[in-house]
Amino acid sequence: MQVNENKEFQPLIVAFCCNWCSYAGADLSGTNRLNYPTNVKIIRVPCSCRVNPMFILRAFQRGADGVILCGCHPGDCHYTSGNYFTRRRMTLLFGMLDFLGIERDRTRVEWVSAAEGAKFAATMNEFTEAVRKLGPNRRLEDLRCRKQ
Amino acid sequence: MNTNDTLIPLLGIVTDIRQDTPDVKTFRVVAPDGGKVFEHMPGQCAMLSIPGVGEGMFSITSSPTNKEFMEFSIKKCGCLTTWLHQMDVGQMITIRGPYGNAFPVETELKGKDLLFVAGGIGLAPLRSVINYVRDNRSNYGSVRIVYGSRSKDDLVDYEEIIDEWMNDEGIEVNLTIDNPQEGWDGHVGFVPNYVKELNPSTNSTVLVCGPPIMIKFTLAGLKELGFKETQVYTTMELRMKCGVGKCGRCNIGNKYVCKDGPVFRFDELGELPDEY
Amino acid sequence: MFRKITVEKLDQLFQAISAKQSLYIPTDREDGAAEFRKYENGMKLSNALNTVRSAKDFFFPQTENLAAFKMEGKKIEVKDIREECEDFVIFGVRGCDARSFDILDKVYLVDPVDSFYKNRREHGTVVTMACTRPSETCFCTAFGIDPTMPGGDVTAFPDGDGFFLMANTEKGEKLLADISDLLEDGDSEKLMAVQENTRNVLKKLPLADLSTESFGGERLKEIFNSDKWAGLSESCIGCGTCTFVCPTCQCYDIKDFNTGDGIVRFRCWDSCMYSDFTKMAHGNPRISQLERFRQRFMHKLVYFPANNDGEFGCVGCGRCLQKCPISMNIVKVMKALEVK
Amino acid sequence: MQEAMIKRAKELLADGTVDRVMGWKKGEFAYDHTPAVFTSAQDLEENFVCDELTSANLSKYLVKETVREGKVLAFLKPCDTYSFNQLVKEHRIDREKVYVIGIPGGPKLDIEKIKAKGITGILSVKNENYTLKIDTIYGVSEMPFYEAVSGKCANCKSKKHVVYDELIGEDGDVLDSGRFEMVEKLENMTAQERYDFWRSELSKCIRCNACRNVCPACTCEKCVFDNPSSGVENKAAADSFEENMFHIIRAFHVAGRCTDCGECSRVCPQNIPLHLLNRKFIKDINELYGTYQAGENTTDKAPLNDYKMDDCEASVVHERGAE
Repeated sequence: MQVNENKEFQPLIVAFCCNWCSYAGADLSGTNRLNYPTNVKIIRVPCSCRVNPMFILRAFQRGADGVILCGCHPGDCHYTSGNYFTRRRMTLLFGMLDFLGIERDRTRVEWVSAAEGAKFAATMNEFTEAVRKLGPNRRLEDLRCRKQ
Repeated sequence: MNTNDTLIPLLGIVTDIRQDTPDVKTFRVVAPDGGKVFEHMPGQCAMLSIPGVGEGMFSITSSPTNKEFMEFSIKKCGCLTTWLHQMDVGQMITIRGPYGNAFPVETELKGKDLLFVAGGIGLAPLRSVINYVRDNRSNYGSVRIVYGSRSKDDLVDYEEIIDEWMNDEGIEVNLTIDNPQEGWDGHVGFVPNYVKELNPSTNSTVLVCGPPIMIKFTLAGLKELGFKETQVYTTMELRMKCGVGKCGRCNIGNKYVCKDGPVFRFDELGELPDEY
Repeated sequence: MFRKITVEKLDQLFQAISAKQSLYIPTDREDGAAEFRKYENGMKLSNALNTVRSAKDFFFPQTENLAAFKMEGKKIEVKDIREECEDFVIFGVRGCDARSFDILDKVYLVDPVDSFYKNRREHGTVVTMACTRPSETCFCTAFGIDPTMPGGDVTAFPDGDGFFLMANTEKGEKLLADISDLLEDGDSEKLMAVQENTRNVLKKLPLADLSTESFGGERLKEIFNSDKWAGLSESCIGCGTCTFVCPTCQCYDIKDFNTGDGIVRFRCWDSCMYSDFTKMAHGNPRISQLERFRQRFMHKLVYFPANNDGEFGCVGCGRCLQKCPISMNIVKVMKALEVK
Repeated sequence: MQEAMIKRAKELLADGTVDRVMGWKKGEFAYDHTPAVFTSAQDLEENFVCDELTSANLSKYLVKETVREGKVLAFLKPCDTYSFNQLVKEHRIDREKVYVIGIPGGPKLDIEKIKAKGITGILSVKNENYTLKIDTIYGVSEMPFYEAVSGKCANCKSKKHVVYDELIGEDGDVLDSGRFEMVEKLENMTAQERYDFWRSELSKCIRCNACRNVCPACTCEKCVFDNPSSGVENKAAADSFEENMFHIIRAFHVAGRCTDCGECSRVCPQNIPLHLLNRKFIKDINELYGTYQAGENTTDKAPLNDYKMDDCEASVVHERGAE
């Protein structure tokens, strides 16, 4: 395999998607043949509220350059109120990451319904580009996990 | 660069796995290029590990007289042992050792009548001694083995006991189980009581291993029969990490189980604090 | 020969040493505490009596890789990933910390030798610093340490406007030979006066009369079974502060880390004060904080001397006295368990 | 003050109202007081101490004490009463088993701040009209009282006792503490500056767990960082990531429950300003979800156990402060 020295930086994006809305939204964007970057790796969770702050941090530890959390729109949660708790939790967590000087554009919460395949693809495109601009995650990485 | 630090393990391949009881399996381990990974004496232990899962100290169940392989009888208990129970033949493991002292088979035990008392998985460390004694039969006096378990199915190495030990001349094997069971016509009852019933000669040297509560009552029973603490040996187990007396967690008083033990004579243990 | 470096030439001395090998000196942090740092031009030697973290870090770092494993199917490959250790100098080690190396040696250099520790020990040159202003928390004299004669490869004796340097070992002589042109003859009378003064202060310290006579291997069971432990340990919060600032605490844990590309096995400091220190799959011999607390002090005051010809596992540096969140420490334990 | 406390404690012990007294015990020096349980009048007379150096928060000990038989008397400073209330709210303390005597709070002194002035060999510390007279083996030193005030008292949030059975001394008021000033200062820095600030602070961490173990809000039976099955267990920070991880999660797990008692920073052997992390959460909660003071009462719903339909979106983080 040829190694291209000037290869453009390919960020690794981890997307936590709730089973009921956002994962279905991702599915829909696929069946609609909409493009979103292959950099995005989806982890399906039962509810956005399942995502513990440690999941986000560990994604960064294991090499993610950006982490996005997708759930049902407020009011539409399959479990009634899960995403409301997610919203408070993540607002505080992202505020803390920002406070520690971790680039704020590496994290995001987005509400994507099962019908919003286009929104899913657009969000992922936009987020991947934003992270690409930031370059590799260096402030919240574990050196032991860096790929040689 | 010095690469032979004892903390850096060697490799072994599991060539055979035998299901002894519902929760005990015996693993046969050889070096990658055949033969044993290292030599040991009966009672010594080795650190087995699956990297990423854990590392643990296990007594070597096979006798040093076995020149082809080592065996470990392991009870499913925690994270590492559960993993070991799920693996298949051919799996590599890391192994380092041998660690600890050994039963004094070449010194104090020589020429003596021996009484082995084991409960459950406690047979594992004693099996090494028993087979060592069988292979050097002329060096020792009479041999009696008292072994008990919860049920017939929980007797470790049952086949070896029946087929080999019981057929040996000059070896008396007494088995017992805790509760009556269909298909069992042997003795029923707890090991300490059985030992008292059997009333062994106080000339013998005793080697005990089993659950702490069994050891405690067996020792009390032996004392009633007239045994002295200096005649009774046991082998201990505590949390270990390094295996060489440096990581500081397996101590009973000032003795490290991994280095000064695991074999202790009861008069030695008596001088140590009761923290095990 | 007894030669002196003046304060003005101290920077030159540090530069000369650091040109050849890594040099670590205690220096003040912004928060006022001192710590050993790798010397860079312009760095100032701290006046503090001691650093928060002890000097044991140099020989027994908090984390250290042991080996790496590559797992492939049923196969395992072991790799030694040890980093080559370079020569280094630690400047300004106090007498207490210098003695702590002897204690660590008795653990790590006895058979089977810990090659990781030995490697670092061989590459390190220790320049000790005689004390002139001991603190109320100091009690090294109780363990037979003379802080005015701290030992090490080279000893530096401050006399107010410089340091007399004396080599104690071959390694030390080599270090001094390299910097001999920076040294000059000094008036040793002033030094004698400084030393005399320090010795007088040592006698006046509040802990000067602390006695170790009640401890050692002989009273093992008696001390272990003392009813004082419950009261002493009742407010211990079970953190590891005392063990991690202690220059002689040497317990460690071995852990595996999955990097996603293989397993790295490393060891890290562990504390007997932690609840999982002795936890096994089927139980724990030290279930309450009382037992864990007792273990730490029994180890230093009874078990260690029992195994090492009466030498105690404490050097009286006073760090635990200063840093324990609830101010429970070895001095209080010793005074409570003392046989009067 | 100390005399009145000993007197009252003896009375309550004598009349059987309480079986034990939770307080502080004199140490070897003028400053090393240890939290302790007293059971006899004699012990109280000989060893009980309460002065400017008894800054330890006793409320967490009551978790353990109230599991035992009988009733315990606890002397609580205003800030400690908040922690106490929070623990009652979380059902970690049985309120019925504690007799709370509110005592006036600080300002307490931090002996390390005295030592940082180069004052060593301390034999006694006396406060004379807000000048500290420090007797040492090297002679007497003086310093202004307020330069030695403990960090946790420097921005005192309240002199009011939120819970007590009786008071010794007078109750105070909730103060305008200005306690978020440092957080604001950091928020106004650039991301790079903040990153550098926290890297230099958190890299000092020796993972002794003192901040966690002393914290009255950290009362889990088994901490996630001690649990091998959690996947994040670690004993030592083997990489800078683990330093960040531990401190973010430690602060996050007490967000909305932290009363800002300041014990974490007080006990840190490396003087890391850990309370700033907690205050950042408190400040964000106050600004985004309405002012909330943990431990103020035992009824209000905690902000992270609650939500509003019209809460702000997480993107609010992008709209605030300096990049």
